[in-house]
Amino acid sequence: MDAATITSWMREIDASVRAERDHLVQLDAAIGDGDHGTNMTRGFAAVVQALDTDPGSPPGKLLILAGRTLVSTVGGASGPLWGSALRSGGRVLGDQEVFDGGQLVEVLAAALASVKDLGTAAVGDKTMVDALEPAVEKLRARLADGVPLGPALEDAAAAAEAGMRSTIPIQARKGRASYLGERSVGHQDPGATSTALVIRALQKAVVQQNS
Amino acid sequence: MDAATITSWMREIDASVRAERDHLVQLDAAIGDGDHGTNMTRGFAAVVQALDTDPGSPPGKLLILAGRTLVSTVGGASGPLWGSALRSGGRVLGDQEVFDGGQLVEVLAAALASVKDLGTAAVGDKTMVDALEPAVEKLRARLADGVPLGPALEDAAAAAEAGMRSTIPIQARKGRASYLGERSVGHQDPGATSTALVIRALQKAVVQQNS
Amino acid sequence: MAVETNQMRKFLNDPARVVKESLAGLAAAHGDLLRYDVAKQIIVRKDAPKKGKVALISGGGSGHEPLHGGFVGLGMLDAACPGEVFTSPVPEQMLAATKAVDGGAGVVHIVKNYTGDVLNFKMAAEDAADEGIKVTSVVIDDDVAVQDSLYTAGRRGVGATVLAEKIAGAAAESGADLAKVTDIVKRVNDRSRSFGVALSSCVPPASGKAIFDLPEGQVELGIGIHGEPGRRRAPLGSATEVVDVIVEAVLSDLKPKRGSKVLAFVNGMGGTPLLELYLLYGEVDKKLRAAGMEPVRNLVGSYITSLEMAGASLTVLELDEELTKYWDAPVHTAALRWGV
Amino acid sequence: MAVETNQMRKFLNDPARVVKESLAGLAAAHGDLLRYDVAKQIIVRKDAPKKGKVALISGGGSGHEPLHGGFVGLGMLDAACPGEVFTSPVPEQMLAATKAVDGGAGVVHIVKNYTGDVLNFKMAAEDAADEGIKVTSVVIDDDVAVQDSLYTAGRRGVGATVLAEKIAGAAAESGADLAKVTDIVKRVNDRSRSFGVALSSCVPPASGKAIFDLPEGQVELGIGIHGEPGRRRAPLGSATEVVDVIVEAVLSDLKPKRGSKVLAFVNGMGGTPLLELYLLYGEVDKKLRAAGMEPVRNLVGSYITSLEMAGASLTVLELDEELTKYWDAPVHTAALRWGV
Ligand SMILES: Nc1ncnc2c1ncn2[C@@H]1O[C@H](COP(=O)(O)OP(=O)(O)O)[C@@H](O)[C@H]1O
Ligand SMILES: Nc1ncnc2c1ncn2[C@@H]1O[C@H](COP(=O)(O)OP(=O)(O)O)[C@@H](O)[C@H]1O
Ligand SMILES: [Mg+2]
Ligand SMILES: [Mg+2]
Ligand SMILES: [Mg+2]
Ligand SMILES: [Mg+2]
Repeated sequence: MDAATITSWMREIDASVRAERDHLVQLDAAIGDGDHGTNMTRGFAAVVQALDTDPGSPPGKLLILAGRTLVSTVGGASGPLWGSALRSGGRVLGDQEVFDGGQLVEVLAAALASVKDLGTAAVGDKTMVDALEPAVEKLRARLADGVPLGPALEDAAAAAEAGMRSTIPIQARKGRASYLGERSVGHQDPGATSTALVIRALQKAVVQQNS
Repeated sequence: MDAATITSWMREIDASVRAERDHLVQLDAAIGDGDHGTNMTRGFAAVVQALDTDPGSPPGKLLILAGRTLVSTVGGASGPLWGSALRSGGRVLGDQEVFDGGQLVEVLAAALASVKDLGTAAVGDKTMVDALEPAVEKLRARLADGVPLGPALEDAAAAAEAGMRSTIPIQARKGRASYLGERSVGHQDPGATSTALVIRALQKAVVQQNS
Repeated sequence: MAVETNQMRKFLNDPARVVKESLAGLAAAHGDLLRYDVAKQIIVRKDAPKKGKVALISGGGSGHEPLHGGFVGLGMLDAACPGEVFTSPVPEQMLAATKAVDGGAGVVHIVKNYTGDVLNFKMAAEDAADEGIKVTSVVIDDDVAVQDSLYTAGRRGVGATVLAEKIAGAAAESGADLAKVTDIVKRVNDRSRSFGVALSSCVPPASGKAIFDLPEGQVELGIGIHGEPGRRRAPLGSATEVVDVIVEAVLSDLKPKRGSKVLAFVNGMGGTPLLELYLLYGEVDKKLRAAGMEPVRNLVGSYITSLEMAGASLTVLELDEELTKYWDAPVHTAALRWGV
Repeated sequence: MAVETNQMRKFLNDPARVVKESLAGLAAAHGDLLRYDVAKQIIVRKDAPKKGKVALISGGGSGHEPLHGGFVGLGMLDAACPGEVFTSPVPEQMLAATKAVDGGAGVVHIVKNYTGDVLNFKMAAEDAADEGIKVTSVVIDDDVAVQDSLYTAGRRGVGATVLAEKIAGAAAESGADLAKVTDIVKRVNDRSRSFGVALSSCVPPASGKAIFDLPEGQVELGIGIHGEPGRRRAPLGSATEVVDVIVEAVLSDLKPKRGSKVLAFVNGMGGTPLLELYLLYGEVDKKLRAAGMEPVRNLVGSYITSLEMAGASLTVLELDEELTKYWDAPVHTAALRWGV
């Protein structure tokens, strides 16, 4: 994998959050303030634009640029969280031109650590962590078992989606949804939902590049 | 006719504007500000109360008291108009204890003159004058023709009701409805509607007393 | 909470008592400025009557808050007479207010041009004159949506009322005499024009029903301040297009001189957020400048309202030096305050 | 008017530009007080930076007007950072504002406790420190509807924000140093509690849809300022009953001393008319007195809003002499002005 992987990952995210924009807005309206779809769409549109202006950079630098762009265009909770996540992930790759599956796991693990550090959320708090953490763990485990990257990413995306659904029955303890107390139960977390889209986009980008 | 005629007239008005309150509000909401039903109900409830405190007075004084009460409790356009009308009507009777049909015509004529003087409206402007003026004229004409008071009042009430309906197709030139310009066409004037109730109440009061 | 629920989207106890209870709250909040005479249902400036000062009173139906009670205080009104919601007060209130504020120099009645207000104030002025008080009355009729004519009720009084109360109030505070203060009210009215639009109606507490229904995507053009529909309904365009219509309506009637210094008053009808009012002001400011005016003063906010109606109005006042001076003079009321 | 109609009950051109256009209007109306830096999307006090004065900045999503831009000026904020509607601004805005207002004495960031605001301000504060600017941050979290806990996001920042900006702004204007001004913000927050209720939701321009539906006759209890539903829904009782719930929620948490002098702030959420807010104030005033408080200061109006939401909140601040002195000190901003 290389810079092109990152670029097509970001393009896939852009396309899928745009396609799911209204759905994310709806989910956020139910237990938040109804802007998550707009936030993610605004942010990743800016990321795609920013990457276009920086064609020659190595993959780590592109991730850092993507993260910086999110921080400076999204706002809200998701801007700093995803922004720091991509910046931390990018730093793992340094100036390398290519990276392998094992390094991809470290990128995602650094992203997860950064989200948890900044937001102090754990699995079960009904946040994006509920989708991101199982995805990272599943990818790490499958690769350790010798599963090839493609199927391993498919399992990671499925794990993120399962994590996303796992937010439905629980009560939020972080983010705006926590203000609702028990009324947050029964609703799927918007940030976990877009996180599942982000991991699914990664899987698609990698499959595409290898086909 | 005597003081009891006036008292039962006012009671009949009180009952009928209360019964028609929501209808009058609706009519006023369409081309005014939606308070005519409340205004008339508040005013005549106060009139009935005021008359109760003044049992011994002659009919003219009762009308003046009723008018004063309307002025001091109704507000809006209808308060001063009906207030002055009843006061002017009452003055016609001076201190007389009883009055006949001819004098009743003069009471109503004075009331009409007072409304026209204060409000400067003529028939066709889509106001209470459109119901009041035909009623007064009809009563005068019928009595002049030798028709007994009961049937003459029945005809006057019918004339008021016809006048009320005649306000539907025309454009208002006075009162709030005039602000709507052409959009006032097609709606029945609330003040003409309550005026028809007032005349009908008079007819009922007289019939009751004579039965 | 209560078993019997309140079926309106309103904070109230009893529709018949909403005005009285609101006035009691106003007095509780602003006891330093005014007092509420419960029996007479009037709001009176704390230090009234002021000997030798011309007094100003106004009044009208309630539901237009902060008009008029919120404008009682130093440099503005001496008393306000609030009627029921959207219903003119009665002459007794105006007479009581006139007597409560007369400091010997006379009392100006500022009357918005509605049949009810005009007739009730007329009766009160006659009664006051009978009691030997010098009273003048000025009828405010700045709404260009309504065609003026000898044969109709004429134009409504809307936004210019606020400006007249402020400017004439300052003149009175500075010691101007009855003729002068009266003239200032007239001058503000003569040099002001207004036009309002609505995106929704409002719900009077007594009826509990919206006065009219307006689907989303539609606008009522040429509304007054009683929740009534306007002169016509149109598809709602962009803010720029709406402001085009409003400014054109106002300027084509006011016909100000090129280069005129004006006061631009963007008023919310009660349910329109400040976010939108400032957006409108931005458009108005640009358009006035493009038309050769200089908006040297402005007022943006909800000052003369129709309960919770979504909508806005523009009032443009062509200033002169004296009016500007009195606009800038100190004012201390519940709703307008500066210089003190 | 336009063929393509605007399908929201709002005055706007393009939902993506509503914040920018509103800020442009604010600047056009109040050029004597503030300027709008379009590129950086910040509102800055006209005379900033003031050498030697501690500066205060705040910010957050838009849709809460007049908060925060309407509070920039003498005796209050030095700059405001408005985000998109209901979306925290980004660190670049806060950094730009911090740099624009720093007069060498340091900058206080007043941050409402929402994850987004807290995280973005945190990043900006780190960047500002890297550039050698002394920055302190205070997180406002006065909303008693939300149970506080180590394991949750904690309480929201609502009405106390307005009071903290006013009172600490006066302290800064009077020459207090960074530690002192920071302490005053904290003190106002510590001594304030708020509780809000809604009778309707609101419609963010970007989505064009109400965040939730609330039938007439129902009330959301324990709402914040982002159009979100509250902690629970109940049948709407009388105003007296609603105020009972609100005052009880605030006082049982604030636990003020008997005889405390308090500031009572009755705030409208944007779509509630002043008629109702004063009615509520009357009830609040009575209830506070009955509970042994003395409401010696008050503020009634729509100062921290959720677009056109119908609703209201109460903030009670237990005053002391110093806070009272700073509350009374002159302030000159678009939305609050006295003493000048
Ligand atoms: N402390 C936190 N840690 C991790 N994720 C969080 C935290 N707070 C909020 N989130 C995520 O952010 C999402 C909301 O993002 P968004 O709507 O864009 O921001 P905001 O809540 O500021 O409007 C939530 O659904 C949740 O997944
Ligand atoms: N100038 C006038 N002359 C006669 N009647 C009038 C005049 N103006 C208004 N009216 C009558 O008053 C009625 C409205 O009364 P009401 O609703 O009680 O007062 P308001 O218009 O002040 O709200 C109208 O329907 C009309 O019949
Ligand atoms: Mg959100
Ligand atoms: Mg009416
Ligand atoms: Mg009326
Ligand atoms: Mg948000």
